[in-house]
Amino acid sequence: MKVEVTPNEFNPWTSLQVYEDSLVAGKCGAVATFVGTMRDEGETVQGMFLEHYPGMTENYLLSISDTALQRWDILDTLIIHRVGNMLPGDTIVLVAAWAAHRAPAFEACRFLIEELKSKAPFWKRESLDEGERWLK
Amino acid sequence: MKVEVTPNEFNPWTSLQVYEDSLVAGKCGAVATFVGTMRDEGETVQGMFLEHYPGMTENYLLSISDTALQRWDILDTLIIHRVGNMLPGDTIVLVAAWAAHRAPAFEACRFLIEELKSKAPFWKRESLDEGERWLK
Amino acid sequence: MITVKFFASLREQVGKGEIQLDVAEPLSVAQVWAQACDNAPLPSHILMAVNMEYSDQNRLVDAGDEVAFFPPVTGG
Amino acid sequence: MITVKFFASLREQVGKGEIQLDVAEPLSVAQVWAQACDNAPLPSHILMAVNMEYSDQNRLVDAGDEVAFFPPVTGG
Repeated sequence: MKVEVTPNEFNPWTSLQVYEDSLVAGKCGAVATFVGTMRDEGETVQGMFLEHYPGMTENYLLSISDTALQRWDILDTLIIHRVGNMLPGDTIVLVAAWAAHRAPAFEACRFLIEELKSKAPFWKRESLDEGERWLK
Repeated sequence: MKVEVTPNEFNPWTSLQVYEDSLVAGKCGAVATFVGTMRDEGETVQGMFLEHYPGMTENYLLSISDTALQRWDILDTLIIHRVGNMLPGDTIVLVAAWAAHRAPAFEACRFLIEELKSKAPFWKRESLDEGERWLK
Repeated sequence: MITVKFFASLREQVGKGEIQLDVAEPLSVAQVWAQACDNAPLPSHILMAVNMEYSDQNRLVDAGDEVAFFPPVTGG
Repeated sequence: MITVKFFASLREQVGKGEIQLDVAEPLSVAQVWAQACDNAPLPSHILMAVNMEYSDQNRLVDAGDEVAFFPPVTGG
């Protein structure tokens, strides 16, 4: 299980490859993943700043990972979330759940992203032509 | 939209990277993926052979991709399925759905793998110490 | 001619992968099975396709059509 | 001392990111807000955490605790 909050740009597929290389090959028959990307809204949004609550954010992501591992028959989880300044097209979040079978992998992956979206302390501020705006 | 049935070993994360490179960056805010891998059952199962129905298999995968694109607000889909001889740890299937938002991405991805598993013409035969066995 | 295909464990059971049937008039898929398999009963769990689309055993086929019989699928 | 933190748009609204409050006895989270924000009313949509775990405004905190106030989250 791993949780990472990073100010660095990351490639979700490379991150999945690297994390899988650390797992015992052949144990997991199924992995469900979700990747969230900053959409390009055209000219109006030039970039985004993602603020978090250092300490609490990581704790919260670890606690939902623990909950997922207890609630579903899954073997491992990975969450990576970007913070700081980013540009349209950049990956914001990666969530993955490994399991022997597909149903718990899907359900745990969906649970993680829904909990993350609704309660993990992250806040987005968009940079617009006319200034900056916190998302609601 | 792409469907591929291949006798060649493939890396799902590299395949996702390659396919995403062909999409317009920043259009999709969300991608849900599922990867199925041949589990290592220990000594008993040495390998597996995956038979398909050339023509019908591809048609079926294209038709469920079309259905997903009509039924959900998604932008693109990718299905890659291995056939022929493979070894424990090898990737069997990759399914992905891109969307602006996460709910349709998850639902379409789950739909694709459930339809594939229940109706796409593929048959697995395991190679055991004592010979070969078709899965049921 | 109707092309008849068998896949996977069914191919091994019937001992043939593909045969051609000469037909004088349209046949149901069940009749195709009977002609192709020496009137053996059609196993209840077997799936059928006509021209690469799922079908039932009552569908009529004619010269030029492709009929396939196969066991429940196990891909993914 | 109680550490009080504010995040995102709320940090900009209250004009401070982090302050220390001297306390003689345990306070509720609501009282911490009042002391930290010159008795301004606590906005109804604001979320609260004590020692990095979600809390409600009635929870008692004391010296050494960390209290945070922030707007609804928008990550992912």
